[in-house]
Order: sequence, then C-alpha cells, then structure tokens
Amino acid sequence: MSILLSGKSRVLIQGLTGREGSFHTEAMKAYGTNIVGGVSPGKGGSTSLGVPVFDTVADARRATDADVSGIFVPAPFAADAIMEAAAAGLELIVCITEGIPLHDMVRARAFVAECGARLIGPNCPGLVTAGQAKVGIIPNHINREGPIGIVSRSGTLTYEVIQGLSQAGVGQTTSVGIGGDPILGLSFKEILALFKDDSATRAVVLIGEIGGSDEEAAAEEVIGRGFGKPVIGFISGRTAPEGKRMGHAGAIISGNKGTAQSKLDSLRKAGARVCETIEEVVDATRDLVGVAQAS
Amino acid sequence: MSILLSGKSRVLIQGLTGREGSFHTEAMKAYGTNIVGGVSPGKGGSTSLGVPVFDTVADARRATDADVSGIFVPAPFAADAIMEAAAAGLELIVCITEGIPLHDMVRARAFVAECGARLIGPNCPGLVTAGQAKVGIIPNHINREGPIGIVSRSGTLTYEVIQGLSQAGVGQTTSVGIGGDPILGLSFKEILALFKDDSATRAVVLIGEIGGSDEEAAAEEVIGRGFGKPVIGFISGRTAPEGKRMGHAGAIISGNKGTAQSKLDSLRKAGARVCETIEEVVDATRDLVGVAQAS
Amino acid sequence: MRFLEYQVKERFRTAGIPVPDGRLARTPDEAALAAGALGPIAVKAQVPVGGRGKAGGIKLARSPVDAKRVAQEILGMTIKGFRVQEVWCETAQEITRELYLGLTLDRDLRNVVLILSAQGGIEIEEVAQANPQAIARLYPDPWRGPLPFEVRELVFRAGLGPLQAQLAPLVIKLYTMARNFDATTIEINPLALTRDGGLVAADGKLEVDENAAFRHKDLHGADETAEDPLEAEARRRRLTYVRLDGSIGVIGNGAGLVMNTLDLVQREGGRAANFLDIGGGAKAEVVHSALELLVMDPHVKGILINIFGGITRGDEVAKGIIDASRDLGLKLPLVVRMTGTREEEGRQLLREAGITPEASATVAARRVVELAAAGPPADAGGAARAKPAFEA
Amino acid sequence: MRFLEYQVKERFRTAGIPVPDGRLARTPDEAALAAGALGPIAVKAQVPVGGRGKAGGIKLARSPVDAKRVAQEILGMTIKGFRVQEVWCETAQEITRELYLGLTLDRDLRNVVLILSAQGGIEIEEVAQANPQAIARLYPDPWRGPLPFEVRELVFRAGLGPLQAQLAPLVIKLYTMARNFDATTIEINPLALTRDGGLVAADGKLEVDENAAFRHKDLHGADETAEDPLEAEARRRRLTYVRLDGSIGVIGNGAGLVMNTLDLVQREGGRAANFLDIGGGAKAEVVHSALELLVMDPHVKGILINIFGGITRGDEVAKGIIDASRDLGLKLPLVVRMTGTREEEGRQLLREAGITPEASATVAARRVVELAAAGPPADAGGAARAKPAFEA
Repeated sequence: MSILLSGKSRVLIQGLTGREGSFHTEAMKAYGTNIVGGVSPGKGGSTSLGVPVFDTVADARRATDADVSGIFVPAPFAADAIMEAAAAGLELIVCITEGIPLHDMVRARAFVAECGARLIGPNCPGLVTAGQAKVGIIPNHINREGPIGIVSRSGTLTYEVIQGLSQAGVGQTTSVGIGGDPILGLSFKEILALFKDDSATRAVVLIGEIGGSDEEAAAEEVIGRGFGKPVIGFISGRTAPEGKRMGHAGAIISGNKGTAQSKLDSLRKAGARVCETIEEVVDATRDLVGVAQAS
Repeated sequence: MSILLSGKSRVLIQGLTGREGSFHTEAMKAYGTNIVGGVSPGKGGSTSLGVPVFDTVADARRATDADVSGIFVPAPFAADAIMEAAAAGLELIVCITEGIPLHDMVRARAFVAECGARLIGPNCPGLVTAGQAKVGIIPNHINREGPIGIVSRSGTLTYEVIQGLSQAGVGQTTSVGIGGDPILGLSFKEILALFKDDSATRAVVLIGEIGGSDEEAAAEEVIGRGFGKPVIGFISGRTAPEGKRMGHAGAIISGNKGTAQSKLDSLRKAGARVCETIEEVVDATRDLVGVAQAS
Repeated sequence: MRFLEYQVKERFRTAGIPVPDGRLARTPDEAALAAGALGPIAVKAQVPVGGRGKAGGIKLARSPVDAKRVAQEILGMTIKGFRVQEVWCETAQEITRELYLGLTLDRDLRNVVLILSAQGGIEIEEVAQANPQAIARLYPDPWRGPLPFEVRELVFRAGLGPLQAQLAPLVIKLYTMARNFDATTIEINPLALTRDGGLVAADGKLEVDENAAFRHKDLHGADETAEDPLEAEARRRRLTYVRLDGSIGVIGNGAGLVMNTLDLVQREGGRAANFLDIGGGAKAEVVHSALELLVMDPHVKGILINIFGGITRGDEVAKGIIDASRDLGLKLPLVVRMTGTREEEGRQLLREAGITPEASATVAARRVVELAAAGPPADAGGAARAKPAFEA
Repeated sequence: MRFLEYQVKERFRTAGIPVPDGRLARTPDEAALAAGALGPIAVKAQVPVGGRGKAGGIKLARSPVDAKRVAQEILGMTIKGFRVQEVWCETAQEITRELYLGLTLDRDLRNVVLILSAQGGIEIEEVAQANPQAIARLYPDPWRGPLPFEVRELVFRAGLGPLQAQLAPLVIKLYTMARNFDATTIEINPLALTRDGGLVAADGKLEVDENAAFRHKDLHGADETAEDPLEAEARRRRLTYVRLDGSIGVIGNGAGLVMNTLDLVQREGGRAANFLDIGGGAKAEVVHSALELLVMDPHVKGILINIFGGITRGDEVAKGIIDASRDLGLKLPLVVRMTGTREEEGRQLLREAGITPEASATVAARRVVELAAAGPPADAGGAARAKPAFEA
C-alpha cells in the first residue's frame, strides 16, 4: 500500500525529450516506474528512451491510458502543460518545474481543481513510493520500503530525512515533496488525509518551513482532529529574519505571519512530536515505529 | 401546479426604479405576483412601489430570501445583472432586456450554468403562471387558468396563442416566452422536460420560428422519447428567405440550416401535431384537451 | 455590421495577423500607381458580398499599364447589386497551399467556435460536406478563451502539426480580435501558405455584433448606401425592416407575429413586399413613419397592418394609421387587424376614419391579397404615392 | 522587482489611474523649477522602502525658493540604508479623506485578493487590526477577473457606496494592471479623495513577480545598486544569496537544507552571515563562485558547506571547494559536510586536499562555530581574503 503512486501507475512524461526530462526519465525507469509514454509537441510518432512520444497529452492518454503525468517543461510553458494534463483526464500531475509565474499558477491551479485532478508542485522534487515507482527527481538509492509516510516542502532536506530513516533501518511508504512555491497544488492537509487512510503508513514525518500557514492548517484541521497516527514534525527556518525570502519563493516571513514558532506551536498543540534536528526526527521516528510494531 | 413560477415565488426586480422596470412591476403586482424587493445600485435603503430597494442582489437576497429575479436593466449592463443574480443564489432569472451583446451572453450563460441557476431569455416576454404570478411583460388580461403549457420563442405571437386559447375557454398552466436571441438560457428542451413532470399540464403548445435547431433538438430529444403528453407545434417564418434576419437576432436561415421545413418535419416525426395558423393551434388544442379530459 | 476586404485586412494587420501589402485605388490611375510601387498585383473589387472572383471582380496585373486597364474594367462593375467604387491592389502572392481559419457563433452550443481547415479557398460549408476530416473545431471556454494546449490540439487535429509554430499564435490573435471587436464571424479564407513558407491572410471577412455597437463607436463598416436604399432608409428611421420580393406591404409588432403575417399572406396566395416590425409599445409616430416607408416602395400594391396590443395600445396605433393615411394621401388598399390592449378604442377610431378593422389575421391576409390583386381603388389618381419612390 | 514611487505613478497614469502632476528632480534647482511650474508641491525622497515620511523624506514647499531649500535637505539623506538621489516633486493635494486600494497574493487561498478600505494612509495591516469593518476583500475568479457586480459589492461592503461610480473602474484598472505586469502586490495608499471630489493615487507601491521577468524584458525597477552590495554581487553571479547578520558563511544545496543549516549554526551558538543556495546539480564552477562571494564579506569568520548529493555530485562539489580554496588562498576555517551521490569520491578528494569532511550536519555546525570563535589559523597572513571586500 501507499498513496498517490504505485507500481501499477501508468506514467507519462511531459517534456520527455528535453535535457532534464530525459535524464530523470532514465532514473525513474531505473527505479522500476511504469513509464508508458512522453509528450513533445511536434515529435509525435517517434520513440524516445524506449517509449512512444505524442504531440499532445490527449493523444498520449488515448493511446496509453496513462493516469499520472510528470512535468519537466520550461517555466514559461509549464502552467499550460499542467492544464493540458488536467484537461486530458490525468488523475495525478507532478510538476517539477521551478520558476513558474505566480499568476499563471493561480489560474492553472483553479483549472486543475475544476478538472478534479490532483497536482503536486510546482517547484518540487516529486514523490516516491518506495520499492515501486518514482515521479520526479528524488534520488533512487536513498529510499527503503517501510511504514513511514513523508511529506515535505523542501527538496534536499527531504532527501536527508529519507536517507536518515533508511540508514536507521526505517523504511517509507510514500515520500512526497509538495514544493516550495507560494501557490501549490496539494498541501500538507490533503497529503495527510491520504496518509490517514493508507493502512501501510503507520506514522508520518512532516517537514515544513517558514512562510504561509499550510503547516498550521494541517495541524489544526487534520492532525488535531483524530488523525490516529503519530506525526513527527520539523520546521526549517527557525532563525530566518522577517521579510527575507529564503531561497524558496514561498519561504518568507511577512510581518508576524509564517514564522517557524507559529508552525511549531500549532504542531505541538495538535499532538505532533516536534523535533529540532533531522537526527532527532530520525531517532524519534525509529522509536515510534518500534512502539507501533510492538502494539 | 405549474412550472418555474408560482404564487409562492418570491420575486426581485433588478432595475425596479427604471422606467420599464417600474411600469412592468406595477403590472406584475397587479397580477398578484409576490414582489419582495428591487435592486438599484446606489438606491439601497429606499422604498419604491411599496417594496424595499437594495444596492446589490446579494443584499436583497439576504433580506428578502427571494428566489426569482426579473431583469429590466439596459442592455450594456444586463449580462452583469444576470450574473449578479446567479452568484447571489437566485434560482430563476428572467431577463427581459433586448440587445445584449452576444459575447456578453455567451459568458453570462456559462456563468449561470456554473451557478446552477435557470435563466429565461434574454430578449423575451418572460413567463406567467396563470392566476398566480407573472415575471415579465406578457399582458395580464389574456391569461386564464387551465391545463395547457405554452413555450415560445416569439413575444406577441405567444400573446396571440394565449389569448386565442383563453377566448376558446382553454386555460394555461404556465406560458413561457424563451426569447428570440441566438444565445438563450433555457431552451425548448428544458422547458418541455419541466412540463413533462408537471401533473397539471395536460398538453403543450410549442411556438417555434426559423433559425438555429432548438426546435429539432426538442423534437428529437424530448418529444420523440416518451413525452407522454400531446404537443401542438407551430413554426413561424415558413416563407422567410435565406440569409435575412427576421427581426429577432436569432430568426435567420443560414444556408439550409434553421429552416421552418426542418423544424416542422422534426416535430411531425416526433409525434407532435403540427399546425399552419394560430387559429388551427387553438382549435387543435381545444380538441385535444377535450379528449384528454374524457380519458 | 459588415466590412470591405481592405477594412478587414487593416484590422488583421493591427491585430498582428499578416496580410499582403496593398493600396486602395478609386481610379485606374491610382491602381497603376499601386502596381508601380508594389510590382505584380491583384486588383480586387471592394463590395460587401462574396463571389467577387466568379463575377470577374478580381484580376491580376503584371505592370502599371496592365493594372490601369484591369482597374478600368472592374471599377464601375455591379456585383450582386453593389457598384464597385474602390479596388484593393495588393502584392500578388505565390501561394503553395490554401488553408482556412475562422471564428463564428455556434448558437446550438451557445458558444463561439474556432474552425481550422487544412483545405481553404472555398466556402467552409463545402469543405465540411466534401472533406470533413480536414476540419477541426475548438469551443473555447468563454471566460478563459483558447488555451495554448487547446490550440495545439486544434492544429494537430486538422493535420497541420508541421505549421504549429506559425498557426497557434494566429488562432489566439483571431480570437482576441473577435473579443475586441465583438465579432460574430471572422474568416481568413484563404489563409495562404506562400512559397517562402510564411502564412498570410489572402482574403478576410468580419461581421460585428450590432448589439455591441455602443462599445465600438469608432468602428465604421462598409458604406451603407451601397445596400438596398429602402433598407438604408428604414435604418435611418430606426425601423426593423427587411425588403422581400412580393407586393403586400406588411407592418406588425413583434418579430414572430410579423413573420407569421408573411406566412399568412403567402398562404392566401400573395407574397409580402417586406418584413416590418414596429416593436413593443410603439406610438402613433412610429406607425406613421412605417407607413411612410412602405409607400416609398413601388412594388407595394396593398398594405396589411397586424397588431397585437400588449404594451402597444390599439388607440395609439389607430391614430398613427389614420394620420399617416391622410398625410400621405394613401391610395393603396389598406387592411388592419387589431387585437389586445385598447382593441375596442382602436377599432372604433378606425371605423370612424372609414377603415374596417379585421379581427382575424387569416381573414385580414386574405382580404389584402384580394384587394391588391384588384388594383388601386377607382378614385386613385396618378400621383397616389408619396415621394421619393425607390426602385430595388 | 520593486519600483520607486515615481516609477509606480508613471505606470498608474498609463493604466488610467489618476495621479497628481509631478516632476522628477535630481538637484535642488530642478526642484525649484518644478515648484515654478506646478505651484505648491510635495518634495518626496525616492527610495524603495517605506517610512520615508517619518524619516523626514517628505516635505511641503510653497514656492520655488522653498522647494530648493527642502530638496537640498532631502537629497543626500540616507533612509534605511538607501541614499536619496532623486526627489519626486508633485502638486500638493488638498486631501479630504484617505482610502486604501490594493491587490496582493493570498497564498493560503491560492488566489489574488483585492482589498478596499475606507481608511487609508497607514499600513493596511494596522487597519485590519484596529478597524476591520473598514476593510472589504474580493477574491476574483482567476480566469474571469473581478466582475462589475462583484466590484460594486466590494465598494458597498467597504461602506463606500456613494463613491461607487469613481471607485469601481479603479478597482478593475488595478486588477488589469496587476495581470499586465505580473504584479504580486500593488497598493494605492493613500487613495486620496480631494477637495474637488476626485480620487487620486497619492502614493503607490508595485512589486512584480520575478518568475515572470521573461514576459517583461522592458520593465526596469528601482536601481539595484542602492541595495546591499553583496546581494547585488550575488545577483550578478546568479547565486541565491541573502545577507544575514552573523559570522558563519553558509553554503548548501536546496533552500530547506540551507535554512536548516542556519538553524543548526545558531543551535550550536553561532550566527550565520548569509543564506546561500547553490541549487540542484551545481558544478564545480558554481561552488567556486559561491566561495569567492563569501570571502568578500568581512564579517565572515568561518565557512560551512553542507551538501546533499542528489543530482549534485559529491566529487564535483569537492573539486570546486579545493580549487576555490587554492585560488583564493583561503585562510578562513572551512568545514564541509557532504552526503549522497558520489559521497565517497568527494570525501576522498577533500581528504587528499587536507580538508576533513564531516558526516553529520550537527557536528559540522558545531565545529565551524568553534573554529570561527578560535580565530583564523596561526599561519594566516594579514591579506587572508580575496578582494574586493564589501562592508555592509
């Protein structure tokens, strides 16, 4: 079991023939992901990396019955690519692209919601269901099968947690990087709700950061309301000053909004175990799963 | 019983304080319609024709719990007024205004559909549920209670039919003028479906005209599929030449599309009784109801 | 509102849609000058109707001398009733392929539709019948307009994938132009692929929604005097009038009622000379103006007025009829059918003025057809109609 | 991207939002000329930060002599680190009431929000706390934008019904401007009601989404040299850098990881001198450039490099570190923590170059804090850093 993605998922790559697209598609295939096709307007009818290439997502979907799309197209065209996938009926859309204009994303996100599709990202590392499939750029070798769900706004920090847990012998169900932009698809809330219903996930690690109030919303609306599984929370940017954007477009404290303290307080109040370092996260998770396994 | 409108309907008039709006509101009140308020931006808080006036439809709806709106605002502002009513949660919107730009109507119609509201018109005479309520401009004195439903694209021609039936002693449930524009709200199909489910309506008179193919669609998709009640059909414009717009923006034959012949054939094929004059319509309806009453 | 080819092309150019270079010429000498500046040109009659080519209104000219001669032939021609007063002289194109790109209103689907066809240069309806797979359609969301991916899909569906990079922006520009101008129809036909690989609008059509005229006060279409003079006169009088080919002048209130009156006239063996809707709530002056218009038409042999009084009051209409008959010295047979609001008052007035009102539209139609066939009343003098009289 | 007041007002004027007449002055004489032309003026320091008024950067001048004196005072002031090089001289307004109209991105609701307040002239956050009922918000559908009826509702909700006819078009124009410029924030504050009953944008703010810069190549904001010189240098090097107030230079890959590294440094008793994210897949040259930047900062007493190799390869990073240390003659304490892809190869290279890699970020942070506190290695000469060195 897992959430969102499994070995059976039929994955399409938009921008397959680009440099980034082809590099990461190779890695996804190497991980065992069921890549069924690619989309590159004008290259329809050709084959690349052993899969058929189509002019449009609609064509690709008709021919391959794909249900997941990974998007690696450049920022000026990425919002359009997201909408194309949603309109074609893809169920899960994972947009890796960074730097999409915010107004484009506001519109694309509304469009995706209207189509009833799920969007992860943009500006995210994607997701891995350990041992089954990967869409995105999370390194293959760090994942290990096990009972932990991971959801994070960060990229490399997520890798740290995955690797730390794996090295400590604690595997994962699905690890999801939701992205660091201000306008995102699925947020902590929605991913947590999916983990709640996933019987294979016994505990969840939530890696937040400064900016916005999605962590607070997740704590108050999901974790604090009978989530039923342990949550280990971590927030980066505790020492970041107000008004400075810390790399991620979304990682900024405005006035007294979006502070790490507010997020940590909310998580703690909702009953999550809050940690100060990644090492602590790993230790706490190992301990919890030990308890969970005994019960 | 009736469709769409009854004595219990709580009716709001947008453009109540205008010349047309106030003239026809008087008539609607005289017919017994339950007018609960009016909307005129900037005149909120005042009273006109004995009902409270509001700045916005949202305010009016909150204060009066209105469910129907009649629109008498000038064409440049009418599409906006329609959308305002739909957004405020009105269930039935009747737009009398003529001359609304077509692109405005295409957008407004999509908006109304998204809100789940019903729109009648624009450029229509509105509707009357005989003996109960009227929204629009159909003359009061011609209506008579009885078992006939009327749906028509024309204005005065509808009055002719209503008057003809009433004078022949055959009354009506609800008479609906859906309007003569190319971009309309409810069409024949939808009104017929409502009449089908209305136990008080025993037969329906359909007054079509040249242009478009709404009559054909109604014949093929509703009348021809177990409608279960007699339909008396009439089409005006049988002698109109191709390419000439006959008054109504929608009354035009383009190439071989929208001809009276095509509409008459469809109606006949679907089992409707087709008439050549209004006198024939009246006679046929009287005969039919006689039969229906006996059964 | 319709536009002449050169007016459409000016707007295409402003909208960023490529068009051939061209100049307008009102005389053969101006056409010669255009050829001198542009090289080989096409000389094209500017009339607001289709079928110019077949009528001889489009000719090629290789030189200024050639252009002068050709323009001389075309200027002054009459094409479907329109006299050619201007020719558009544009650089002759080396066309390797003709496509079609258009936008129109699809009333059945209550939306605008963009149409792209791999086959152009002829009417799109013909392509739709003969070669339907060449045509692709896109119904954009009315609020979002055509999205880039939808336009790509349109281009690939039409089998024009290799032209995607050039075609996709044109589709967006066409739609934007339609929104900006409140156009109900725009056509680029043919959309020509030239020898150098470019796309150019070789001919175009634009129709603007008259309901939206208040937003486009600066937009001027084809010269209306080129149209039917009676229809132009009706427009000046703000009457909803359409000229038809029969001899019974018809006036009524409400489009459906007037259409039905035309049908009744034909059913009784006559043919209507016109459609004339005086609308709801018309006052005596409007009736007066409408009657005045009809007597300008020399084909009218009898007049039928059919009124249902809703907002329109019977007595007002009766007054208008009586006054106009008197002022115009009307000698033509006149039949009035009147019902509804103030029906009795109106009828009374008519009877007092010597006009017998009819209660049934069918009977009224029968009577006017009979009277028109019998000719004008015996006491009618030679100057029985008002001036001016327009020939069709 | 930020803009100076006069740049914002130029754009307001183009968008049809009324602004006072004004002129830019770079010298006291130019300010005097402006007063001569405009009459009584406000002389306003042009700096890309708020709080100018409190800092004495805005003064009234009744005459040219007055204007010259006032401009002399303001030009050359330093406000929050920005030297005033230009003043905006604009017609003094007789303001009877101050409103607020703005647009910003509401990330929690994933939408743009239009904010109208019956109280303006102060920060909208203050109004939101003190007088929330004065504020009305509109979340327009992202595709439809604000519809006329929604704007009317907004105006009435803010209690500004009587100003509806003037306010409603301004709201639409503000939104259109935001879409055209990809603005993430626009404020008209105060939106001034003048004695003659007109509305005028007395001050304004505009922030443009840098992700959309490719659509606005012709858009130039406030002069960047006015900002922190190290941040400007980082921008030239295309490095994601934020200057902070500590002494430990931090380099890492990935925003979350770098933020976490700053947190770890503080947890161990130090303070970071900066945030510097070299991003994913960085090559040796980028690491080199990042190190070069850090040694320009005289506050940096020690450097911590924290790398998780995903796409980024450990050996590439190691090479960059080794080369840069050598080229720059780096004498500052340097601690490297490296894990992930090609971790072993990278560590091996570092060890060979005499740099001991750490495996734990916590331990690495502790060590760099200790080393920085201990001061530079004994063999460090006086010219231990690369040139140029920027003071904050």
